[in-house]
Parts: sequence; structure tokens; C-alpha cells
Amino acid sequence: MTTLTDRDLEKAPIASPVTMAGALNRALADALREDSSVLVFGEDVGTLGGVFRVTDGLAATFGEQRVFDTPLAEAGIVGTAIGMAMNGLRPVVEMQFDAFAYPAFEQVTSHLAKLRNRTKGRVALPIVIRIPYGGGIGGVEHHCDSSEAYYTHTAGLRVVTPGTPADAYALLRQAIECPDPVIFLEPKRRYWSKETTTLQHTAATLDRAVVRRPGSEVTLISYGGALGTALEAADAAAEEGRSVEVIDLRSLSPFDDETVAASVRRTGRAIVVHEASRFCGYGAEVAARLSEQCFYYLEAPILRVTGFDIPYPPPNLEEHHLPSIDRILDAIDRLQWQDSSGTVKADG
Amino acid sequence: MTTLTDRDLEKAPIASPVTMAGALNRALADALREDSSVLVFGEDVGTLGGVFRVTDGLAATFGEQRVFDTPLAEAGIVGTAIGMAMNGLRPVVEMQFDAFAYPAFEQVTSHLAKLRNRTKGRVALPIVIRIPYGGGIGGVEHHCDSSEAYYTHTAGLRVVTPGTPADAYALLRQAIECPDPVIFLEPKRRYWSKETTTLQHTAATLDRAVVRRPGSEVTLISYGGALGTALEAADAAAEEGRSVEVIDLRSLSPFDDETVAASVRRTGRAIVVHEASRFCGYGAEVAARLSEQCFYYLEAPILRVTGFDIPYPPPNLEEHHLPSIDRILDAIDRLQWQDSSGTVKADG
Amino acid sequence: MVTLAPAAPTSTNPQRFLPTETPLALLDAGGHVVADAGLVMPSDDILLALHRKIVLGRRFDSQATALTKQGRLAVYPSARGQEAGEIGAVVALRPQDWLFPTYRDSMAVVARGVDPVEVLALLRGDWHCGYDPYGYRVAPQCTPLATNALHAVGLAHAARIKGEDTVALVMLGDGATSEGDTHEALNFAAVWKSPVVFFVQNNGYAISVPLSKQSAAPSLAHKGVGYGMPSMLIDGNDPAAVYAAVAQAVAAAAAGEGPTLIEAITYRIEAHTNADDATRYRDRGEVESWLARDPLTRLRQHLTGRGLLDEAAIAALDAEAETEAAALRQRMNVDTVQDPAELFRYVYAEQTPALGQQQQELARELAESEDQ
Amino acid sequence: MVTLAPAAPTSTNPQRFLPTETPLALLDAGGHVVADAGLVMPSDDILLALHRKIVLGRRFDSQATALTKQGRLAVYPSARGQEAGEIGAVVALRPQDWLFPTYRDSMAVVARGVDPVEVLALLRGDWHCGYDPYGYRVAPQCTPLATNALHAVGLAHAARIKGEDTVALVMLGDGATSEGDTHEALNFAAVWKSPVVFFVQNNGYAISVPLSKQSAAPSLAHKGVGYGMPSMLIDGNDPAAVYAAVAQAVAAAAAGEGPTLIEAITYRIEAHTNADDATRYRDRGEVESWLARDPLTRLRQHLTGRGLLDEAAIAALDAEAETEAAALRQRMNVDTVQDPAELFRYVYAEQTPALGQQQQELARELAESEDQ
Ligand SMILES: Cc1ncc(C[n+]2csc(CCOP(=O)(O)OP(=O)(O)O)c2C)c(N)n1
Ligand SMILES: Cc1ncc(C[n+]2csc(CCOP(=O)(O)OP(=O)(O)O)c2C)c(N)n1
Ligand SMILES: [Mg+2]
Ligand SMILES: [Mg+2]
Repeated sequence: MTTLTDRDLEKAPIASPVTMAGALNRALADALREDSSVLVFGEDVGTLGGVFRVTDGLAATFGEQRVFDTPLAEAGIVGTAIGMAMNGLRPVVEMQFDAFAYPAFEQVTSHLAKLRNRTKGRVALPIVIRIPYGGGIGGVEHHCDSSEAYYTHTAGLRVVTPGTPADAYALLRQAIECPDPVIFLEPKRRYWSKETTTLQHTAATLDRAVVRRPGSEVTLISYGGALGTALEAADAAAEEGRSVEVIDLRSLSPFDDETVAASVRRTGRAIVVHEASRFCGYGAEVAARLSEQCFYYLEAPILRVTGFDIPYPPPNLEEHHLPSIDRILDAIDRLQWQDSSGTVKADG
Repeated sequence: MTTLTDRDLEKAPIASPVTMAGALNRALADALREDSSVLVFGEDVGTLGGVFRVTDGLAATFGEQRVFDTPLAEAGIVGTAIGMAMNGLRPVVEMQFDAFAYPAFEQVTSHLAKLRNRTKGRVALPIVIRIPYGGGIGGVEHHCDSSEAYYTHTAGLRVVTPGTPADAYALLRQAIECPDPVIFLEPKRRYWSKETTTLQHTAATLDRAVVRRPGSEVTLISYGGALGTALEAADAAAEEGRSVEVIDLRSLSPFDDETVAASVRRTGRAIVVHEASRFCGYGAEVAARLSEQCFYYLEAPILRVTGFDIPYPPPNLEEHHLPSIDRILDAIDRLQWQDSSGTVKADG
Repeated sequence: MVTLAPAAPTSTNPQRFLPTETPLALLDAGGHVVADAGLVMPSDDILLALHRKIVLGRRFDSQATALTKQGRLAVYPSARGQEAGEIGAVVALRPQDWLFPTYRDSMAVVARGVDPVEVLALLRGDWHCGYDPYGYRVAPQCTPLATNALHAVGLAHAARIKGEDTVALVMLGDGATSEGDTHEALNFAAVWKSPVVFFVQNNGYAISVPLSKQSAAPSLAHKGVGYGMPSMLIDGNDPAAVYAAVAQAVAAAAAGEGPTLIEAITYRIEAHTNADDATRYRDRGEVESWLARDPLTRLRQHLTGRGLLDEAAIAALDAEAETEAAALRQRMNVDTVQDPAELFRYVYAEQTPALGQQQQELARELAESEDQ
Repeated sequence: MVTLAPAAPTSTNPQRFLPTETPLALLDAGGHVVADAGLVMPSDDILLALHRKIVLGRRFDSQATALTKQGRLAVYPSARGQEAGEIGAVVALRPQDWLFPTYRDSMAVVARGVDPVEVLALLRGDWHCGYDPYGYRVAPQCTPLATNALHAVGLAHAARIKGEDTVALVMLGDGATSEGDTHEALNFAAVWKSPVVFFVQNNGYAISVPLSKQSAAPSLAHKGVGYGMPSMLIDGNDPAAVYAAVAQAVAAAAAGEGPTLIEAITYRIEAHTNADDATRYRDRGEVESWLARDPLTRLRQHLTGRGLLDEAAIAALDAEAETEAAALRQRMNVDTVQDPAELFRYVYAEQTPALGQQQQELARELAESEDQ
């Protein structure tokens, strides 16, 4: 079904400033153009172009058959996407906000994740569910959930979240081409952060983490909305003479053990940083598996800097909930550093 | 609203054999009798007495106003329970099987868990959602999910699972009296296991773990359906001269750090045993928090013996998925035991 | 306690559940009384009360929109144009009844008597719900669409079980009717014969999505028959009709006749929220045509025509509305300070040790950062 | 590709969406032709095909129940008594159409041509779905209620987008109509005018819960008008009526007229599954009264009455059914061995390293335990 047009030729690799929302929009446009089996649908994604404008202009360019608004029903969106994929299409659907994907939970968990396995590989569901997620934008309740752990615990789903515009483009392109269902979590507070880059289909690899910043003494493992904070914390730590490596997981499921474990074995110290609540949050898996894989290399317990175990706070209190640079620096300080006299500095 | 009848006096504390299903039935009956605000409803819980007969006879005894069948809609059941609780009742609702609670996920996550917090404590939701969960009964797909991690990651919910008939009774009584919403997970493969015991309201404490079997060299941390396997494994290990402590968590959220960390600090080795898939499963939290809390006491990494990261298998393959005695014993062997010469025995 | 046998399905006369084919109205766009309206005209006192609350409600609404421009509110979804529905439905409720509003229905919540500053706590970003639901019998404004419909049914069913004379009214948008929860709520209510009024404000859009992409039904009120529930289709810009329909449904519910589905045809004059750009999906002309059907103008013309209202009374009322708006502005123009400890206080009835620890961690952090 | 504008809502004549008040039938309980049935009587060939497939289907069904007693099946939900629906609907489908069955509909899946042993893989516990959905255009039998309705709509909508002449028929129970997914599916299909047939077998119970606790509607088919969808209420024990109604709905869908909702009134003669005890919630008398409305007897009386069928033909057919049942018994009477490696093979298109490792762990374990 792939039909290349000469508009592809326009994509000269000249670096230019692009936002994550813009990169995602480009990824959708390019996928729609290159593969006529790709469809984009959901609530307000057609005429309006999505409440975050990620689908801006797509309905006008590709027509109402390919980019369209559905009735307001999330189970309906995911359930019909499943049927469409069974019939050879590649739906890319949007859930308007994190908490509004919950009505689709049964369709995601009991069907989307399982149909390939159920049919011994006969029925593939190449579906991408795009979910703007996380906080940091002053949104009211139900608009700021970090819901990744619900999906990562569900076997059969891939869960991906980009941290930069370039990755957003490459990962979304690959997610759309992927024969597995992909939960594509878009950190909404990064939608408008710009990067000067060339958008390339091949730049990132769907299930591989990336070292965003090399370092030798501590590994910060992060993703999505918290990644920027982790990078800033690493910069701040560097000023205090601490060499911090920052890993952007990108693929939350499957987990890239190779890249991450290698880093943690090298540094001997690790902190997971994410916005979601701590208890049974994604960081628990990261800490548990690395504690097991890197047990003999660890100088200190793996710490988690995360949101608290509370419902997402109202806008005027969210700054306290979100992992901050200071909170990450504090955690780094608690990693059992020895001073020259050999005594442990932190109160641990 | 509490009305005690003289039938209470009949409850003489004479130990007698009781199944977990029977204990749960008694708990419901006693709660209905003692508190006229308690209601029991769901699919087939009335006339039929539930597909597992946990509500057997309750409709006949307490009438259709208090014990009744609803239309077949799980969001409807939880959503109306929320409204009833807002109006002073104490609904105890049943989701027929684990995977059939997913349609209610939005009501559970966005309302049940959050309404107290949303209203600064003004609106309490003393609701119990009973969910028969887990495998081991030869059930077909969607009837065997271990879905605890979805709930334990959700702040505002209590998540409880009994391992024995006596606990089933006491925990359900307390769950019904608890002012917080409680997800009450019933390990369906333990429904018919008998215990000779007296059912007492006060025996277990809703948020405390219990040491089911004392030991000094390894701590097995388990709950629900896998608990029995963990206990059998401990017995088998004892025959090989290994002293294994077994903790029954009972309350998955909140987590009883005190009891568990004390044990792990004492033994220096721990294994979490559960049926659910490993990746981002409940055991991840247990391993992560204990690795942090007990870092300096650990002789070996905390291991997880769990289901694989796959959809629940068909009946004829489920034995391979479920944690077995052998798999637990294997894990114990991998816990970096030193032989007398001081070298590590395991292949680690 | 009453006996609660589920309603037996009846195969007799499904027509009685059907709405009319055109919306019922008591007052036409010019404020003239419609003949044979099929609804009971409210008393003059009620009409005057509706007028008064609409004036105050509209002023509240425009003040709230203005507060977003001053950065005092994070966001505000205006109900301008929908005043007949917002006010008419609330005025028809009795004190013992409950209201289950959505994010759109701040005006209705204010009309029910909740302090506007408490109402706006949500949109100011201070807390998720700023008022005591029990104080006003108003549930927290609900964002996850259609979920509140089930809460209303549950509360009403509990009232019946307890023998209380309470009706629950739930507000829904046209978009929300597509959600599974709406279906389940209608069905539970019909089977249980719960005292519930489902009040759907069909304002033509769900954000940008027009009704034609939401439903192919003759009307949303035609859903009622599929549950065995009487349904009404009304002119949602006619305050008298809204009041009359809701009052009738409340009375039926209170009399044990079960739930009613009401679809009120109306229009959202402003964008979905101040953050939305409605020009992307609808013409100015469409908005103009609905301005000509303004609920306040209509009611005012009727009342002045009948001599129940004069320029002086209107001027006095407008002045009162301005005073209230000014007071609101002033009260909203202070910087509020939220105590971060509140984050940990209401998650459970009793704080868990882990939450206590997290609260302390945060307190320590804040103390440290103050030290610096 | 065709243009897919959503159907404009029409306010004209909602009556055309309503079902009849009594179920349409072509043959009465005695097998006599009903006058002015409002349905087209199928050809004699079709009637004979229905008869044949019902005999074979019923024998398959009773064989499957017998296999549970022998421990060869974990569980089996019988469709005995519902043969008119199970078979009539499937025979009305064209080869290019799709069937979306539930756990109850093994008989329908077999009638569609799927090898019964492959069908029973699920209930034997070998694998979740034993057949290739694409080989037969039959989706896996669906357990989570009503979820399959959305899949059917999606598949049908995709067919329209691709310009394929494919209709999707989804089977639902009366209980499943209460789920939100049914509502969403009906609505999406109506708005999109998707070529879907919603075939609801109202067998009076959802496990133990009778229809009166499930719905207060005049009929479940009365839900159609609330979506702008034509609806039919039919006698679900009349194979001719089921065939005629479904064939008509399939033809309409194929002609671009959109979806139809069909409610077929029938009865489940056996318990919910072999594990269920139906005496707990219904009288033997009720079952007896439905036995008197048996779909096979009815069709057979009609065919023999018209001389289209005689004792010899019936005996031959019964013998054929016995042979098939014996073959099935034999094929099911072997112990199957599942390869545990399969558990890890189909979770993702390409196995992840972590799953590869888990597969190896299990293999090592199994090898060790064999060693012992
Ligand atoms: C379950 C859910 N899905 C999506 C949203 C996002 N959302 C908020 S308002 C809205 C449109 C609602 O339209 P309608 O029900 O007609 O109400 P109106 O805004 O017109 O009053 C949407 C899609 C939500 N709040 N909840
Ligand atoms: C979402 C969901 N909830 C609950 C169940 C458990 N369950 C299986 S069959 C059944 C009754 C279904 O009744 P109906 O739809 O009338 O179909 P029938 O069994 O009569 O064919 C129930 C409650 C389920 N399979 N899926
Ligand atoms: Mg609307
Ligand atoms: Mg049924």
C-alpha cells in the first residue's frame, strides 16, 4: 500500500528548529503520505487539528476518509481501531488526555494487547495509540496522569515515550510501521520545546534507550516529561564536580537492559526519575531489575525520584509533586559518597 | 445504622473447618446483619449466589433491596456504587472475574480512588470491590488475570488479598468497615481450600502483613494465590536444611514496610513470589523498596519468582506459568550462598 | 425501606416513551407564548426568578472568562447562550434534590447557591473541588465525561432505599451521550426506576465535533425508548420550557415513576473554553443565528411585554449583577497560598505511614529551600 | 475509495427505525406459514440447508456437552434451543462477510465451516483461539462481553474505506446489550453508516439474571431508533425468520444503507454452561414451555408438511450427524500436548530479548525436571 510521492523529495536534511508537536505532526503527515493504509482518528483530531494541534492540517491534506473525528467514546475508538487493523489498516488514534484513555482500558488490555497471541500470530494489530500524558502544564485533574505503568505491566503492548522532537518524529514513524500495538505517550509539557534538528525516520530505534549525556559517577534513568529535568540536574551536578550520565529510556516496554545495565555497572549508582507516583510506578521495575542485574556493582541503593503517592495535584501545587532539580541533586547526595577519609557523607 | 441481632450470639468461637468461599460468605452475612447500610450487588450475586457461590443465600436472607443483581455493566456497578456511597450506604460489589473489572477502570481510577481527596475529605467512599482474581483453576482467557498492580499503582485505593479463610473473613469485615475504597482481591484458586479455624472479626489487621512461617535465612514475600506455593516451598527447603521465613502481605497497598523490612534485614535474602507477570508487576515495588530500605543487609539481590511476561496461558499450559515449588527452590539456590570454604555456590 | 422490584418490561405502547419530533417550547424566540406547548407555563414568580438568575449567571460567566484573561483562572469553559438550561434546570430542583454538574456547569452550580469563589477553586487551580457537596447537594463538577450520570443514579437509588424523597439531576452534553457510561446510567436508572433526571444540553458541539458526527439519531431524546424511559425534546433556549420540563420530570421521579431523559437544544456562544479557537470549526454566521435566539432576550421580552418587568427593574438587576461581579473580581484578585501538606492529607481517611514520610520529605525540602 | 461523509441526522420519521411490537415470524410453532409476516420466505433450498445445519449443529452441541462430562473440555456453553439464531444468521452471510461470535456461538462458528476441533481448542484449554480467523472470516470467539461489537464495526468500516463488499455480523446476548461497548458500537456504526448487522439473541437470561433485571425497554430492538438505526424484532426460534431478517440486513448493509439491529427472541435450553446450575434461578416449567417452541421441530414440520423432507431423509441426516459426532469424539479423545515454547512466541511480532530469556529459563527447568 506504500505510495511515495515526490513530496518525499522535499525532505532535505537541513536542520531547522522544530517543536515536539511539530515533529509529531510531520511524522503523521509523512506516514499518511507514504502508506495509504494509515488512518488518523479520534476526538477533535480532524477539523480542529487536535487540542494540542498535533494533527493540525492533516484532515485538509489527506481528506476525511483518512483523518477524521469520531463520536466521543474512547472504548469505541480503540475497539473500532482493532477491527480496522484486522482488516489491513494501520490506525493511529488519539486519546485526548491520559485519564480519558481509561474508558478504553478493557479494549487495550483484553484485546489490543492479546489478539496476536490469542491467534498464534495470525492476527496482527499494528495500531498506535497516541496519549498526551503527564503534568507540568497547569492542567486540572484528570488531565495530568502519568499512566505508563498501567500499560507497561500489560504484556503484548509496546510502550514508547519520546523526550525530544527528533525522537518524537523517528519513534512515531517506527511505531506506525511496527506490527505490534504501540502505546505512544507524548509528554505534553514538552510539546512546545524546540530543538534544531533534521527529522529523520531512522534516527532512533524503537526499543533502544539512549545515553543523552555521558557521565561516570551516577546514572540518571529517565524519560518523557521528566527527562529535561534530569538533564538540567546533571548539568547542575556537573558544576559541583559530579559526573552524571543521563539515559533516556524512550522504550518503556520492552526495556533496554543492555544499554541501561552497562551504564549502571560502570557508574555503580543509579536514580530513576519520573513524574508518575512512586508506588508500583515504572521506576519500581527499573530499580528492581537493575538491583538484580547490577547487584555487585552497586555502591548505593537505586533511588527513585518520582511524584508522590497521591492523586495528581491541582495546578497551584503541582510544582511540589514533580521531580525537581533540587530533589534529584538531593538524591544524588544520598548515594553514599565517601569523602577522602573514607567515611560516608550522606545520612542515608 | 448498626443493628445487632441475637444471631450474633450464635457466633461461638468454636474452631471448625471452613473454606475461603465460606468464610467470605459469612463475612458478608455478618456485615449485612450488623450494618443496615451495607449492600451487596453485582452480576449473578442475587438469586444465583455468585458464580463462585460467595454470596450464596444472602439474597434469600436479606432480601432483594440489600442483595441484588444489576444489569450487566461493570462501569455501571462501580459508578452507581459511588453514588450510593455518597448517599451514606456501604456497597460491597462483585466483579465476576478479574478481566471483567476492566470496563470499570475509569470509574475506579478517576473517581473511586480520588473523590475523598478531591473534596478534601468531605466525601468518603466506603466501597468494597470484590474481585475473584488469578489463575490455577484451568480457566480460559480473561478469567485468570492477576490485576493487582493496576490497582496498587492508583493512589487512594486500598488493595487487600487474603491468603487463608480466617484472614478472608477478618479482612473482608474490616474492608467493609473501612472508610476508604478497598479493592478486595480473592484468590479464586484458594476458594475451596479449607482451614479449621474460628472466624473472628479482629484476627487480622487490614494493613498489616503477617509472618506465616518463621525462618532465619531467606524471606519469601508472597500473597493471595501464590502464598500456598511459597509455604510449600519453604517446607521443602526446610527438608534441605534451609530456614525460610514466609510473609503473607495481605495488604498490597498500603505496604507494611515495618514487618517486611524487619524480616529481610534479619535474613539478608528475599524473594517475592506472585502469579502476576513480572514486568512492572507488584513484585517490582517490593524488590525496589526493600533493596533501598535493606541495602546494607542484603547478601544477594532480591529475586522475583512470578508469572512470565505473557498473556495468561491457556489451561493446558498454565502450570508452566505459575510459580512452582521448584522454581522457588531454584531461586533460593541462586541467593549467593557461601559454602564453608567461603566461595559462592550459585552460578549467579 | 420501600420494596424495590425492578420494573417489569412492558411491551405496551412504546410510543409513550418517545419525545415529540420538534422541541417543546413555551416561549418563542420573540418571547411570545406558544400555543398548546405540551408543558405547563411556570408561575410569574418563577419566571421572574429565572430572569434574575439568568442575568446574574450570565454576568458571573462573563466575569469568569475575564478572569482567565487576567491570569486569575487557568481555564474557563463558558456556558454563555446556555443560560436557560443552566438556570432553568437548577431552579426546578427542590432543596432536597441533588445536582451532578459537569465542568461546563459552573453557572448552574452558582445558581444552586454555591459561593462562586468556591466554585472557581477548581479552575483557579487551588483544589479539585472547592465546595462541600453535602452543603449544597451538588456533586463536584465532573470532567471525565458521562461518569457523573452513574453517580447520580447511585445516589438516587440509595435515596429510594433509604426512603428519602430525593431526586438527582445529572447534566450532560451532547458529546457525553456517546460514552458507554451514559448508556449504562440510563439503563440502570430505567431498570431500577430510580428518581433521576438526565438533562442533556445539546449545544451542537463536543469541542469541535458537530452533532452530525456524534449521532445519527432523529434526536438524542429518542434514546429513551431503548431503555423504557420517557423522554422529552425541548427548546433549550427557552427558560420557561426548561423549567417546566425539569419540574415535571422531578415531580414524576419523586412520585416513584422513575427517570426521565430530557434533551434541550441549545448553543454554546463562546468557544469550548477560553483556550479554544472556535473559528477553526464553525462560522460566525452560525453563532449569529443563535444570538438571535438568546434565552435572556426571549424571557425579558415576555416579561416586559406582560408588564412584569420594567426598565428600572432591569437596571437595578444589572447593577446588582455588576456589584456581584466586582465582588467576585476582588475576591479572585488575591494570590491564594495552598498548603502543600494538603496534598497528603485526604488520600486516605487516615494518613498512611508512607504518605506521612513523603509529606515530611517535602516539608524538609521546602524548609531547606527557604533557608537558602 | 468511497467518500465517507457521516450520515446527517434526520428528524424525519423516526418511526421507520422502530421494530414491530411483536416479533416477526415466518413459521409459527407448529411450522405453519405466518400470513403477512413482513419478511421474505427463504427458498426451499435455503430451508433445507437450514434444517440440515441445525441437525448437525445441535448434534455438535450435545457432543460438546458430553465431552465436558468426559473431562475432554474444561467447560462448554451450550446453545441448545438457539439453533435458529446460530444457524440462520450464519447461513444468511455471504462468503466475503465476517462473523464476530461470542463464547456461546460455537455452533455458529462450526456452521460457518470452521473445523469443530479447531473451534473447541479454546474450551479444551489448548489455546485461546484454535482457528485462523482469516481462513473463515470468523473472529476469535469473544469472552469480554460486547467488546466484539466494536471490532465488527471497525472491520466493516475498513471494508468500506477499502471499497470491499464486506458485511460484518456480530452476535450478542441480551445481557451484553447492557455494556457500554454495545452502545458505542451501535453509535459508531450508525454515524459511519457501517455495513454491520447487530444480531442480539435474547435468550431471556444473562447467566442467572432475567431480562427484567437487564432492561425495562419495550424490546431491545427499540434501542435502534436512539442511534438512527433500523431495527427488527423477530422470533428467534424461527429459522426462516432469522435467515430472512439477517439476509435483508446484510443486503441493506451491502447496498450502503448502513447497519441494522436485530433482536431475536429465543431461549437457552441448557444451563449457562455445564458448570452452571440453572435450577437455582428458573423453573423447569419455563424450560418445558420453550421446548414446545423448538426451532428444529418447527422447521421440520414445515418441510415434511410440504413434502420437502421425509423420514428417510431425516434418518440419513441423523446418521450423518452421528458420524460427525463420532469423528469429533474420536479426535477429541486424544491427549494433546502443547509446546510451552508457544507461550513466548506470539506476544510480539519479534520475540523480545527478555521473553527469549524467560523461554530459556522455562526450557532449562523442564529439562532439569525430566532429568530427575
Ligand atoms: C472521558 C472523556 N473523554 C474526553 C474528554 C475531553 N473533553 C472534554 S470536554 C469534551 C467535549 C464534550 O462535549 P459535550 O459533551 O457536548 O459537552 P460540552 O462541552 O459541549 O458542554 C471532551 C472531548 C473528557 N473530559 N472525558
Ligand atoms: C465484560 C464481561 N463481564 C462479565 C462477564 C461474565 N459473563 C460471561 S457470560 C455472562 C452472561 C452473558 O449473558 P448474555 O449476554 O445474555 O449472553 P448468553 O450467555 O445468554 O448467551 C457473564 C456475566 C464477561 N464475560 N464479560
Ligand atoms: Mg456539546
Ligand atoms: Mg442471554
